[in-house]
Amino acid sequence: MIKDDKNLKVRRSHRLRVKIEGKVIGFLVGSAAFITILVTISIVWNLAQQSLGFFSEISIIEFFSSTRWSPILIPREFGIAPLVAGTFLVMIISSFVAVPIGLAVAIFLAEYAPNNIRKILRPMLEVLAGIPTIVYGYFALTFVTPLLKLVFDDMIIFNALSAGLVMGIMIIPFVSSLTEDALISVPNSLRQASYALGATKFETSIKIVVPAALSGIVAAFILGLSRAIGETMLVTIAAGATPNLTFNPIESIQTMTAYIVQLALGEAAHGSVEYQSIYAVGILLFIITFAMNTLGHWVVRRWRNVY
Amino acid sequence: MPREEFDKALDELQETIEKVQKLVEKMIIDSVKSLENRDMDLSNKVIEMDDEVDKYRDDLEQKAIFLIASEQPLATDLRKIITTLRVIMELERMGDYAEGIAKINLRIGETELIKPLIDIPSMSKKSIEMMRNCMKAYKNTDVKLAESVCRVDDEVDVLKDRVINELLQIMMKDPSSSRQATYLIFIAHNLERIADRSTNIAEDTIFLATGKSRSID
Amino acid sequence: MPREEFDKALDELQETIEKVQKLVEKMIIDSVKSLENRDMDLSNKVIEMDDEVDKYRDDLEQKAIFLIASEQPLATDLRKIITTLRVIMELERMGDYAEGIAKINLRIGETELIKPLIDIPSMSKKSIEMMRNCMKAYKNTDVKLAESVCRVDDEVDVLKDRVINELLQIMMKDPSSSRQATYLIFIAHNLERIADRSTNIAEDTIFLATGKSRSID
Amino acid sequence: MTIENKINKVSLKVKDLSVYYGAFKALEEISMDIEENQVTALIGPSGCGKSTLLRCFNRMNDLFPNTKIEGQIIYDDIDIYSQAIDPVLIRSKIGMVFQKPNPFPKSIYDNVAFGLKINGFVGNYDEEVERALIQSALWEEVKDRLNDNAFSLSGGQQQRLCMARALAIRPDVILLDEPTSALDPIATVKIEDLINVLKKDYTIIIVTHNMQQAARVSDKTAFLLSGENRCGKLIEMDATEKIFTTPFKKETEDYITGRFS
Amino acid sequence: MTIENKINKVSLKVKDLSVYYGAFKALEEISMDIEENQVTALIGPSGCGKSTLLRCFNRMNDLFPNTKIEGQIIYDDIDIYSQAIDPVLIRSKIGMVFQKPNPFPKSIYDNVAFGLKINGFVGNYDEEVERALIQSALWEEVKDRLNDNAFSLSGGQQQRLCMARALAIRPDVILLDEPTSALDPIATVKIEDLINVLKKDYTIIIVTHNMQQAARVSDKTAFLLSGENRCGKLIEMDATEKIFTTPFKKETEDYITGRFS
Amino acid sequence: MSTKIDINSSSLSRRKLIGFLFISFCLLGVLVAFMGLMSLLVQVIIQGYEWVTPNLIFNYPSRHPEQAGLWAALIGTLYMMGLTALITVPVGVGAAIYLEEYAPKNWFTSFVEINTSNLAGVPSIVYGLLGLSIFVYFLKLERSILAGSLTMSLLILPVLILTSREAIKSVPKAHREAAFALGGDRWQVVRMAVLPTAFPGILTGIILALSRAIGEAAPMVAITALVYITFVPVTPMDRFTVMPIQIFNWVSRPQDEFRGLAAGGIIILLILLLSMNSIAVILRNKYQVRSEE
Ligand SMILES: Nc1ncnc2c1ncn2[C@@H]1O[C@H](COP(=O)(O)OP(=O)(O)OP(=O)(O)O)[C@@H](O)[C@H]1O
Ligand SMILES: Nc1ncnc2c1ncn2[C@@H]1O[C@H](COP(=O)(O)OP(=O)(O)OP(=O)(O)O)[C@@H](O)[C@H]1O
Ligand SMILES: [Mg+2]
Ligand SMILES: [Mg+2]
Ligand SMILES: O=P([O-])([O-])[O-]
Repeated sequence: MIKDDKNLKVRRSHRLRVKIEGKVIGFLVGSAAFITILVTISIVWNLAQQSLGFFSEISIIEFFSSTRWSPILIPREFGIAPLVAGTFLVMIISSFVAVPIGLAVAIFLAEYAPNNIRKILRPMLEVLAGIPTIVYGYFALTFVTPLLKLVFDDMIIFNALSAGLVMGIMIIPFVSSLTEDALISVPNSLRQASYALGATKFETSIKIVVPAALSGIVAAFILGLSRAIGETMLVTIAAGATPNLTFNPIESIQTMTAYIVQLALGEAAHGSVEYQSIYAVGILLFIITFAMNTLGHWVVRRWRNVY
Repeated sequence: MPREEFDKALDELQETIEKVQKLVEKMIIDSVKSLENRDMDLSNKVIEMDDEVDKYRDDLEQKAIFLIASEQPLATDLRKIITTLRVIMELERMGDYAEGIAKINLRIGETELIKPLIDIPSMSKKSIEMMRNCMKAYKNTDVKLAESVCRVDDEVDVLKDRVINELLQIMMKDPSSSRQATYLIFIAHNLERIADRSTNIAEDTIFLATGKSRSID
Repeated sequence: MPREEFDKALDELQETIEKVQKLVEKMIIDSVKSLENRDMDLSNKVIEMDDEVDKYRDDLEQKAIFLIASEQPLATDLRKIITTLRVIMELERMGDYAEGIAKINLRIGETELIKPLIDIPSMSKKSIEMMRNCMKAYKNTDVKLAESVCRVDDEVDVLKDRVINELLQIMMKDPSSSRQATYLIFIAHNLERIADRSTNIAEDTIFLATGKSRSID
Repeated sequence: MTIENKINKVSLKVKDLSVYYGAFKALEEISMDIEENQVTALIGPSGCGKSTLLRCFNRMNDLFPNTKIEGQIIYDDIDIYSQAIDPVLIRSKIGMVFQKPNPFPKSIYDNVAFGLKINGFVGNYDEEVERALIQSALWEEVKDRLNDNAFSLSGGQQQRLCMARALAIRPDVILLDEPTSALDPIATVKIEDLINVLKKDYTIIIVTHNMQQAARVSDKTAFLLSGENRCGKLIEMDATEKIFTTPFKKETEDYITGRFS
Repeated sequence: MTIENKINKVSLKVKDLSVYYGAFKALEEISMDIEENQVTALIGPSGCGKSTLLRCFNRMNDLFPNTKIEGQIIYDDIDIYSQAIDPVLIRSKIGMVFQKPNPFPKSIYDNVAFGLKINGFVGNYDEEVERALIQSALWEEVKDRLNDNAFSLSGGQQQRLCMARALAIRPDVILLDEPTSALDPIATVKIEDLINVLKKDYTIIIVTHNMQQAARVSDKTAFLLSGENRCGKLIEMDATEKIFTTPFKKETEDYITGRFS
Repeated sequence: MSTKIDINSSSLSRRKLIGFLFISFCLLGVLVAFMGLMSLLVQVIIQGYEWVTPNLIFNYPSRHPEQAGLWAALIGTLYMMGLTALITVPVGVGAAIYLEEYAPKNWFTSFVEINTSNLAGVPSIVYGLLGLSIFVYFLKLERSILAGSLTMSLLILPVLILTSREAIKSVPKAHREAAFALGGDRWQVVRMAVLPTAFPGILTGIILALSRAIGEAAPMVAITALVYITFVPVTPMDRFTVMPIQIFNWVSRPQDEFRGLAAGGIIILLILLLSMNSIAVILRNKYQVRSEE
């Protein structure tokens, strides 16, 4: 045997105990990781199973081709188009707010703000990002909508515009903090190189830092919008419950998520078609957001610069 | 190719060495010529040339030492520079001997020589040949040639002994020639030392090539 | 204190130098003593000692060169090592001269000397004194002392000329003594060269202290 | 002796320059002349203010908050710290290359062309890019892959690309802050060779920790040292050979022989 | 001549060692003897496999996936790669210090005690910690602040702390992977002095890019080189003085004199 | 290009102007963002401050606004948080440790990796659907607080895994190497060298994840079905409600009084959340400074 512990006095049983302990812990943490896989599988399996029930009664062709969504009122019709349209309408409106402002905030914080201002603003933004969505819903309904009514007097109380604008505001912190992370991860040496070539601050920011962080910025936008699609309470409260195939922002609409909430509240009978319809909507929602998230992460991975 | 600048600097050292070699060669030839021709002007010129050699030596030492400081040479490179320092020293000393011959010539003055010079010029020729060969060996790091130089040295020693014996004979026959004979003995001695110096350079070459020290003697 | 190892290595070099100095000193003293006492054994011993000196020299050169390779010395440090290389060379050559004296003594053989030795021993004393002083100057990087050594050299030269003249007189008077007289002249020459070497070391010391090259001559 | 103090034209004249980071005085009353078409090396122990001094020459210190400068740096008869001067202009005349190679995440071509674009160059970009790459001894290695990303180059090539990028806008002076400290020995030799070539046309100031490098590439060497109060001072400035063989000041000698503690 | 090939006891015997990273062969049939209480330096150009070889000695390569080893390393009459051996045991006998100082974000004391705790040491911790700190020449500097965070030390002190941490568990062999490449010259000298002291009691293997450093600290030097297929081989191993003054192989000479390209 | 410095370069002043316009735009963006968010807070406070009374906290919900309170929801929220934490923390941190320290790098782990980041982006309402069918109906937990906690756990598990992994990842590799080189077993290395350093980061992750769970209403809508609860849950199998649900309930009523009540509830909710978030931010800032040293 190796001249074990020629000099050092050690407890005999020590090694063995360490070994056993290690094995047990290894098993435990391994099973913990396995749970995450279980979750995914159960989501997919559960959504699929429930919506299979739905699609055995409603043809998938009607689901995608019909332009009317009327799950309760007779004649019942299950055309998903109005819900998808409503969802995307809100998302698009919110992107007009969140993308430019989020980028501007991020560039300001990462490139321009003096250290002390950044130190205040950044945590503030983070805290604001933690405000529950229900609060934004309340805000949209009680503040933004009345304000908008001053401009559009024929506007309905529950409308896409108000929800979209507030949604935009809501995801600004999310977009800007992801964007800022991307900007900050651009090494300072690149900025110095640019300044040393006689570039101004603006040129450095726009021509060096932003391109270098582009993948992260794009990913931030995609992930932000994906969030807008999956957002529930805000649109439930502020955007209305009227499945409406329209792109007029001042009309009342219903998003996919809002529909799910509406049905879940109604205590639809377990196993009925209405009950199963929320899973059909849910799986579509899952697929859309999953695709966008995958795209976002892929963009980061694929185009990231390694410094 | 890496280390271009360094190689260039090494080449420059070599060039200086060769310049000095030519100068010293001329000094030896001229000093013996001045002796043969009783040419005091030429002797004076030889003495002046020594200053030039010294200047080159100083310059080269300065450069070599700075090269060691700046290039951190190792292995062959380091031996090369160290050898250069040794070789330039030997060359400079050879110049000193030539200067010595010229000075003795001045001491002998404008009188006739007590005997026709035969062995001394041939010693001078041999020494110069040795010098040329050892410098060639040094330049090309040619160990074989260097070793052959060491052998020629013995021939010069034989010649020197012959000169001394001959002069001793003359002295005994004609005591009044003692002074000049002694001077000539010193001249032979100087030439022999010049040859010794070539041997040293040959040994330095062996050190350069193999890293083996010189105490083969 | 940084560079401890390096300083230790430099000290070791200095120790070797001092050992060699002692050896060479003994060689010079013994060679002259063997001449005075017609002691052939002592002469042979001196000749043997030269090998020891050579060994030290080789060893020290090896170490010094490796030190340059490994320590990247600059400024004073570099000059110190380079100077060490020069000094050991001078010392070794001084040893060679002592060896030369011993060899001449062997050639003179067991005969009586043609004259009592007066100036030669005093030359030897002067040279040894010069050597001690120059080595002291070297050790302490003492420029003043070094410069004074250079001046003593002239005294040795004067002595040497006196010896030569005296011996020339003897030769002229008694041609049969020519051979021995010539030998004695060479011995004086050797002692004078030993003194010259001390001067060289003194000049090396000045280089070490100031970085100024030696061609002040 | 070949150590000659040649008198060259002065390119940058530093007069009583002091630099403060907030309350901390990093450099005190530096005065020196940087000569034209010469390589000047700045050496000294870590933290003595070499980089700080270097950054003064192209006003890069302006980018750090709380930096204050006293004294003058005269370039082209103008004090570059005078009110009328915009640092952006200075920087297009005085280029800089940094310790770590820092190419932009763009193509090789775009890296070199960046400075030209920024400075509104009108003319043949291809020509200028080629010239800069030739000057930085990189052309042969990259001429067939100008559109490749700069990160595909090796570290040494990246550093030469950074040189090319600085050279493209035809500066007068090039500042190098330990340009080889992140490179392997072979790449280092290439950069040093490059410096030796460039000094014919440019005034170069280089900060380096490697004394042998300073000895190899520079004509003049300045030794800085920070005292008790951590404030850097110029101890000695002289011909490089002089500094590295027989420096005048004891501090210099101590630092150069590694006996500084 | 003082270059002597003293015959020392062999501490680690490498026999026909080849290392693969997946399909890539990083080292080919290395055989060498590491002698006891000697410093062995591994030198060679970047990527020739020095670190790989070093990591073989304490089986740190096991931590990289897909690493495969052929051949043997005999330590204490046992092949450390044999089935019966737990790498954990090897590592407590063969310590390692890395390129960058990597103290744990703990107190100075806890850093040194860390290995003791891991190995289940029972006894007087204070004593052992003090001994290790004294051995690594750090005690005087830290004895009054053992509870300070290790990050409060300077880079050179941190590296000596890492030495102390490795020494605390009383290893036989210490592996050093470019231990000074992240340090300034003065800290470097201190580490070198330390190595010179430690070699009386430990067998030391050091990887270094700095040839002068190898020359200064080591007794034996091994030169590795990777060929066409990027696979590292041992070119020459000999007494350090020999390698740096008169190497036997042309490749070694070329590398040492910087003529390797 | 001229050699001389051209002090009055006109192109430079143009470049400077563009830069000025740009920063003005950025500042405008910042202003809008903060105005938006601030007006939200101001609106809530204006409308709700007078409703923040002991009644609001200690009463059960009621049809009469002036008597209505949050008590059941508040306790429900805290109860659910506790259960959720119990479930999520060991699983989340364990999974993170496994993925960072134990798992070999292969297709499986990279799948798990992508999977967790995607799960983190799945809309919360989908988790609600999942909980509804699996916990409520399939496992027959009914609309209990346990079903709610399990659902919430699923929701925040990916977030917690991600943040914990980041925290573990931020421990330098060098620390692991050093610990291994000292003869450490893998678990010893994790326990003694990695987790102590990663701990503040993990803790921050836990707080942030829980605070997200507190604010989430959508999945709870699906689980609780918005019933009218006038008691405090005792066992995990009791029915329950949580604060966001109660607020949603009030918001949905047309009467202005209930809107005010909702605002009051929001204020309470925000105070709870902001204090949790602030702790997390403070913790993280402190920890970031340390790791930069
Ligand atoms: N931006 C800054 N803010 C505050 N202090 C600074 C800043 N930059 C440098 N310093 C301080 O100024 C002094 C000089 O720093 P500088 O970087 O110029 O030194 P240096 O000589 O380049 O050192 P090194 O060799 O380590 O690069 C140091 O004490 C440093 O801590
Ligand atoms: N974990 C690994 N997986 C795959 N290849 C590796 C790994 N580590 C090293 N290599 C490769 O093995 C070869 C030898 O690497 P190693 O790090 O041992 O070289 P080195 O001589 O230490 O180089 P350096 O001087 O740059 O540290 C290199 O080609 C490297 O790319
Ligand atoms: Mg610096
Ligand atoms: Mg390595
Ligand atoms: O110059 P030497 O003393 O060796 O004749």
